[in-house]
Amino acid sequence: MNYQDVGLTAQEFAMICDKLGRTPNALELGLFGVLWSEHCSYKSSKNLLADLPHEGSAVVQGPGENAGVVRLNDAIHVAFKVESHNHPSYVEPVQGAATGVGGILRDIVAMGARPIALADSLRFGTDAASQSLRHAVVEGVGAYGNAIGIPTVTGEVAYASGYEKNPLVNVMAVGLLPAERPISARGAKPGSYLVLLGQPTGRDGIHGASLLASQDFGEGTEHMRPTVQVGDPFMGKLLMEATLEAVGTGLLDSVQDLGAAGLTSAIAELAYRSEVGATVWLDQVPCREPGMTPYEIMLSETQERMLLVVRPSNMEQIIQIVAHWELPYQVIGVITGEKVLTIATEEDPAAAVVAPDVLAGACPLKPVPQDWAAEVRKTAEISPEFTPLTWEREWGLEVLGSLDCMSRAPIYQRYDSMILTHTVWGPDHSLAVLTVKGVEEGLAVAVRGPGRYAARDAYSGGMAAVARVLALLASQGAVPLGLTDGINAGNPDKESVFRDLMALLAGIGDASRAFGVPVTGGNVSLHNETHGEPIWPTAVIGAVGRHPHPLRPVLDAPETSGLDIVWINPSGDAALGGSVFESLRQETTAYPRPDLARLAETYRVISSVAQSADHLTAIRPVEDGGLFVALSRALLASPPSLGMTVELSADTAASQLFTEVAGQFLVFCPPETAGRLESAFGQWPGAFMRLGRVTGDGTLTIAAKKSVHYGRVELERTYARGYRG
Amino acid sequence: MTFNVVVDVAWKEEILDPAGQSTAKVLQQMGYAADNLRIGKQIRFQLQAPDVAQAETAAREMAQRLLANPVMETYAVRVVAE
Amino acid sequence: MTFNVVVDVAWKEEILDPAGQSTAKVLQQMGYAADNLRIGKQIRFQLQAPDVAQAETAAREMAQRLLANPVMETYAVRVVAE
Amino acid sequence: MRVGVISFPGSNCDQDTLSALGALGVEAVPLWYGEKSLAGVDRLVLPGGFSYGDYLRSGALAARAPVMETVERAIRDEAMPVLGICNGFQILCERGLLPGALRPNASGEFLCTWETVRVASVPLGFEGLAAGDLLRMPIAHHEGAFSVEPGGLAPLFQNGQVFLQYSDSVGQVHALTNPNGSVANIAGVSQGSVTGLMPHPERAMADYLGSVDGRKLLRGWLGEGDR
Ligand SMILES: Nc1ncnc2c1ncn2[C@@H]1O[C@H](COP(=O)(O)OP(=O)(O)O)[C@@H](O)[C@H]1O
Ligand SMILES: [Mg+2]
Repeated sequence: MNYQDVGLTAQEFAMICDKLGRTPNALELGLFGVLWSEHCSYKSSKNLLADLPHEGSAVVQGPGENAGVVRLNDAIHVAFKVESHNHPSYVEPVQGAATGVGGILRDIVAMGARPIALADSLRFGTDAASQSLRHAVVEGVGAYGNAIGIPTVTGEVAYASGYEKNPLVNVMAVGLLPAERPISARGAKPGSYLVLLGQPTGRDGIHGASLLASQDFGEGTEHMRPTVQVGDPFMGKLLMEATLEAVGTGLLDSVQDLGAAGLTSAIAELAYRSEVGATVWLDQVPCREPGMTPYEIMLSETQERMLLVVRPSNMEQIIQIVAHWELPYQVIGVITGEKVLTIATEEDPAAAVVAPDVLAGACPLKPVPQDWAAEVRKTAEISPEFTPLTWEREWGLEVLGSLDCMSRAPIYQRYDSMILTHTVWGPDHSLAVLTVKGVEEGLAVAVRGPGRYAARDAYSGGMAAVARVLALLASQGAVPLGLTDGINAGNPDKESVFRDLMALLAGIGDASRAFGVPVTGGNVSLHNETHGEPIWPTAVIGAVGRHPHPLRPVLDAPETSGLDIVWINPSGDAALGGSVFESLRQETTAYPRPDLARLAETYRVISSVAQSADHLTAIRPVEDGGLFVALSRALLASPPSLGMTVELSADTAASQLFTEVAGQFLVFCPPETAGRLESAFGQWPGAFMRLGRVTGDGTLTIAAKKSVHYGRVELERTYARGYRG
Repeated sequence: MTFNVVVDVAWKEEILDPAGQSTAKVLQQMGYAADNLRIGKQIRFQLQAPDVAQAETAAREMAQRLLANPVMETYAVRVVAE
Repeated sequence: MTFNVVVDVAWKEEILDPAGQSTAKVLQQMGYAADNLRIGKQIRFQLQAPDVAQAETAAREMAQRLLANPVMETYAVRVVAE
Repeated sequence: MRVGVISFPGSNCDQDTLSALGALGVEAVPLWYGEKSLAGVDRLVLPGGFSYGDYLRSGALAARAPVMETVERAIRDEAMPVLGICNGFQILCERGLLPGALRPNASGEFLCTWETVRVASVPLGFEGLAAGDLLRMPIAHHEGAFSVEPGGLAPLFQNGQVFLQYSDSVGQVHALTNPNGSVANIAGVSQGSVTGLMPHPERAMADYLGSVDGRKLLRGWLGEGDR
């Protein structure tokens, strides 16, 4: 075996030899191969991620751990993170998606937190094959989440041909832990045992992380398809319960989940973070298949395994817990004081000997060009503006019934969204609102990743992703506690892809700074390419917020007639760049860059209106499909007798109805609230518009030169089944 | 002509079969010793084809393209004239 | 002696098989005509028994008591010495 | 009153069920399936979830666990009231303690939705529920289509064993209100002191969750009526 076989470059290999003072043996080379892979080392993105804001008053744990942690209140902390499982989900959609869910849940559990919610963000192509793929992916997400008993409370899906052979399956998990619980992925002490819990190790997923997820996908990768990892949510549930009970005793040094790169990554990172060494007795690792080599055992990505670090004196108590949950376990090694990781087998007590900080902390990172910061913020080339001069009744239905806007019920009804009985608002709303048992504050959870906006201008798209998700929190008056970002892009060795990556992250960074919300963790998935075609750079942003009164979410649809309909659009601009409407007609043009300061101010006002909302006011962020879709969905969510009449200026109606510029809200409210909004937004031209009134006629009427009516049944059918022309 | 087709789909040996594992464990508790228990699928259908050779070709194609996922499953096809 | 056991479990005829239906539909879309497609289970395991008769009895009991649900399924058992 | 809630490996609605019972003021006792005795409880709930991962068939593996022998004996000897919710219902059918079986939903998919069910016949021991009552509760299952062997349906109705049927919001039972393909829209059945249902009453305990009808159902089962 040589360095190319494990995916290393000549320079990396030279550096390894230099650090070790010798040539690594085959096993060691394998370990370096996985840990220095893109997937595990973040070598192309780490320098860029460093630029994201990580500090905030609510932050307990920023990036660098299995998940970020923020403070809900003095007693309860929230662990949350997004993770991708893109490549595996293309190879075997059901198992790929299922194991993605299992993996992110174990990250949360490894933080000592009990998972309480999942959110999925999916991207597919537009062809028929992609729709079967979606069906299978949804099956997989549900198969794991439903069975392990964690509700999938929100999510999103979008479609574009670029995702045809590179579907994205990003899943965010949220968990709760008592404030006093120490962060558990460091703290391993010399003399403590490494106890491996759960599924016996098989040849599953070997090279999944190092090669498959770190190289482009194409004919050439066929031969290195790893053995498909199969999720076992049943064992996942037992593992979760046993681990949490063990953590609860306070007797563990440390916990580490086994994810990408299996034992190699788990032990190396554990030792590295805890500043210790370890000796692993590889023959002790329970194997599912006979004849597994040390290399295979170390690299296996068999699911449903967890590593506990236990003092010898605490073993008995911990083993009792594990036995109660009927989990297989085995002591496979011991923590040492000397910072050396030794892999020992009966034949060779020094089968591999490497320092954890070389293995897990020394991978050379891709340098970031000096001038990148300014470069990527440069204004994108302006594409000729697309402005329809008329507007047709059918256009509304076409957008509402488009793949990107139509109802997601066929997806989310396949997820258990109610188990654990804290889902006040589930997936039939744009964000989730959860109660937290025993305390007044609740959680607002949202996820958004508008790839279309990043397609032509990644910087703008990055900003928009953050703006989108925070608009949802603002509409509930929820205080954002932190963000997690799932970055998905193509091959970073290509200049254009890397440039997009830089721009995307710059956009996310600028936006999170402007809104004052830190990024506490995330995930980067690169090499999402097939036959040289990269996906749109796609940033999936997950947010958790502190909801002041979760038992009474602020309405997102009117419940009484007579209310004013107010449209807040801080930019006063109605450009169609990046919109669904545009994408149905022509190739997407650049998304208008948001004025972040103005958006931050807008969200402050909306949030304060939401916080003091009476029981009449309803607030709904304007998202994909623009105002028309927001109006239609509000109508469909309101009592059957209600209708809406809005008036728009005749020559700009189409732009106004379908623009997706950032920061728009639709507010249904009594005149006093409308007045408050008018005085807050009056300073910006076009930012406040009183569009019309909630009526009692059951129809959506749009008056712009001519008056156009949409019946409830027609809207309902289009939303549910799609536009049929 | 009508042919009866049976496609047996099994997990590849190296693929984990959690359902099989749990079933074996319960059988054991019930006092039976079943080793290496694996749960696969058996798909049965009818097919119109001019002769058995063509029926077999079609059935094999179906198995290959849809009924089994070659990354994790193997299959066996049997075709019998009705 | 070791015996290889195969238990085929099928839905009774009157029981709806949605997975079978949707598979048939997809096959149709792919241009194949599969009629009356039904998806059952095939459970394979190994068994120690003094002779084939006793192996068969045990296997039949397992099928009867656990592997198939008599309300909605039928089963067939095959036992072959290894 | 002491109500035991039996958790099998993979049960995941046990905590919700314990909380729901606790909220109704009864002493709710968690019981692990491996325990030998039923800890002197007066009643038992088999909660929802994915016992043994729902592998082989939903409820099939849990139904063969030794604790089910104890349950069976308590039903036979003491007419112990037992309520099976979702997976608990599946386990009871698999054990033969309730008639019929639950096969995959007609859609072939897991389904989590709010449904209205109509009380067809009030099972033994229930208080405060009457035939014709409508209850709104969520369902969340993959194998929830109730089925019986040919000829088995009529006796169920004749014996008053059909407990709940999926209906529309005014209590009409018809094909359009059947979410999963259950025969005769059946959502719950009873036999002696044993009752099973697919909907989740423990998820309909508060207005903010969408309904309080779960309270009515559980109180009814506890023999307390809806106070
Ligand atoms: N896009 C990102 N933004 C912020 N932090 C990130 C991002 N991607 C990865 N990280 C952080 O890097 C660390 C390593 O990530 P990862 O290898 O995915 O963890 P794990 O193996 O536990 O899933 C984590 O703390 C994660 O939060
Ligand atoms: Mg981890």
